[in-house]
Amino acid sequence: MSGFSAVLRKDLRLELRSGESTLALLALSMLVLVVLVFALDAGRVRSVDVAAGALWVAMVFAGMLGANRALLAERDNGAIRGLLLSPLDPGTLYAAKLAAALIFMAVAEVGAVILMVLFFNLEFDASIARLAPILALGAIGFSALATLLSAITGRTRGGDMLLPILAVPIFVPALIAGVKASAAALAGAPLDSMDAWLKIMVAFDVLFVTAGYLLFEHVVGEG
Amino acid sequence: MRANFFKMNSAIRNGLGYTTLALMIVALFMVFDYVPPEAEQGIAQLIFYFHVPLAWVAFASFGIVAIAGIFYLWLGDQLWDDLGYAAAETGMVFCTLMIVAGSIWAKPIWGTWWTWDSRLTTTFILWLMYVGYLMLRASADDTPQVARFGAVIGIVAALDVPIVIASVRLWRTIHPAVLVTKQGGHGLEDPRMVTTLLVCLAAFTVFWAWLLMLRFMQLRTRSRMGELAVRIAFASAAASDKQVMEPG
Amino acid sequence: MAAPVVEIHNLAKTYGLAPVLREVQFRLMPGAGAFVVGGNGAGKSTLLRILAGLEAPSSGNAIVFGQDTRKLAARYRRRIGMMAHQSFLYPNLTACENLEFYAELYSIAEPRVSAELWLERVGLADVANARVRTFSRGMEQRLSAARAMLAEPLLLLLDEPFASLDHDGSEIVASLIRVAIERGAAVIATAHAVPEIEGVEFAVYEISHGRFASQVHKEEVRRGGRIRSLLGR
Amino acid sequence: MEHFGYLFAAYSIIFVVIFLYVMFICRRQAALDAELRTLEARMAALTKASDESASSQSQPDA
Repeated sequence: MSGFSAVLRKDLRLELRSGESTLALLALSMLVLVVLVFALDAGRVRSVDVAAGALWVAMVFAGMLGANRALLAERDNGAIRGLLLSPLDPGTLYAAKLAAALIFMAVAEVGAVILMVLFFNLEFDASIARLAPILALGAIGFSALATLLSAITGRTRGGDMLLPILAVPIFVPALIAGVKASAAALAGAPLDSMDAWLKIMVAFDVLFVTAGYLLFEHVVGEG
Repeated sequence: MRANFFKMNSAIRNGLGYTTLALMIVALFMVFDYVPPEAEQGIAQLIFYFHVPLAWVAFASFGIVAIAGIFYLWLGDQLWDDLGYAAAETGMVFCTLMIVAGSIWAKPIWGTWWTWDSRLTTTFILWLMYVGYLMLRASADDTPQVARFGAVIGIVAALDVPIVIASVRLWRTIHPAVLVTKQGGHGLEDPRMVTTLLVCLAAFTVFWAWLLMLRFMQLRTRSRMGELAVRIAFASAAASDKQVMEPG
Repeated sequence: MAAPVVEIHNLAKTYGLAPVLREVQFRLMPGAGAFVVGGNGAGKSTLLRILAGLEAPSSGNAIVFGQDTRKLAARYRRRIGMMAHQSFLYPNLTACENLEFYAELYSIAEPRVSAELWLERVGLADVANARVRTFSRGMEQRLSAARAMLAEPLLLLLDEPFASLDHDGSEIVASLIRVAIERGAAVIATAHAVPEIEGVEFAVYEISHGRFASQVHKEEVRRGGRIRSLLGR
Repeated sequence: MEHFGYLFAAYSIIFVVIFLYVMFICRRQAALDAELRTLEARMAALTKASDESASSQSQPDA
């Protein structure tokens, strides 16, 4: 476990020092929301579905950026080889990188939610609090998937463009569930009324965290 | 051993080719002449007899991509990577055709080229996943790890299929049905329809197996030629050593 | 007779169509040192990366601590220290933070203490809190040496350890190598020229066009003017 | 018979696309054959080179 905390603390320290990726994530999610407000002219109408949709679009794009940065720290000076050579096993490395991506995404999500409430004339009330577990489940699933895929796209030509093309279709089920659950929560429905959606999100998370943990060693090594 | 492996394979491949030809002719005859058109939808419903086999073949191919991926990661033999790549490519051809045929059939019956019907949506998401797989294959073809990357993507995509089906069905039932989605497929009244469907299924399965083998053996050849090129490189390096040691 | 630390049987490696290593036979006992001398692109770095388990050979196999390098378990990786052309260090972390991070990865008891100790050993104590980004190539090389030897490894893979080191730096790294060998570690280093390390007997191998010449006598190498007197005497 | 156009379109597209795919495979086959020829040429050059060096050893030039 010491390996996990070492890598995570190192990533957080690097992030706090440069701070560029969290700011970039926040800026990106804000921009996506602004674009959607103008595109859907949602300023006037109090539409919950539009707000939930916009929130998740912002999350997916911010998450993509966050995941791409997950292995960026290791690209300088071949640091990834330092990790592969060390007794740290790839699964723990994956877990640490996933945790880091999750933290970045959480920050972006909080920012996006606040902006969503402002941009879409909603209230800071209980419904927003109910969003938290849904967004958490979404963030876990997306980070698990994107961290695994960014280890692949990070090392192929034109990979950065490939990450969304690979990640979004696979993420679709969690996206549908997330948007539907968020819309219901914003419309005041209690959490247990949408357990079907939540079950799908939990299944997605469990599946892709384990798949990522097991498959990471195959994509990160040079071999 | 390699020689007859190749001879045996091309015998199988040609055998598949001829069976495909025969079965396909029978299938076409049955669809256009033997089977009674479905009462309500008229002859447009006949597209169904190719639509369902295309779907079955596409799903089967993507299953093979995942299985081949697992074997490649486990055994590391290039054979599995070639199989996975060939299955993904052929699977994509049939998956694309299935969507196209589906939407051509939807136009006369449901009045629109595309509806977010649960089956069509699921297939479309699957189609997007494997577009990603093939784009990765194309852009990473020179990196040595492309086989491992392909295997992982193949496995991850296959793992996602059940969740896609579940979420789309849930989403689809809640989504207000734009049109009456009477899918012609279930409840075939006339036994002749069932036999026609079975023949079409057989014809397409053999057709797919033939195409898969065609492409698979081509990729096998490409891989073996790669190995040969490496051996030649070694031989020429050894030859140049001899020149260095005692110039001829 | 102790088991050899490294055994290589007929190893070959190609990148695409270029054969980088061919018919490599090699054995290294604990407490022994070997220098692999050869021009650029002769395959020296590839050999070290294979021994470190970072790359798989195309054919043949490399055995380290009795394990095939394709599947090195964590407890064997712990005994390997490597210096490569790249330093494996994080530019935005300070020298001390870098060493502390690697100390934790190798689960060393007192990471901070051992980091500071090693910084002194490589003469970087005064820049402990400077970011590696601000380091000169030589300083980074010294820190990389500290990182490689931090966990007292039993096998040291050093790819041109003396590159871009000034006189003091070379002397420090040379003494660290001597200490490691006295501690019973095996050392394989690559270089363009064989440095003279006092009190340590090195076997010297030449590698050309990917082929490993069998052991080369030091005198031969010396005659070839390839002995770079390290210590300036 | 009003839907015949759709039926015809669906079936013809299926066969046309599969036909194009088979053509694609044949084109790739041609590329493979070309590569095979270059490999054979290099192999031939190699064996010739080693024959020469072998023959020169057996009877040194007069």
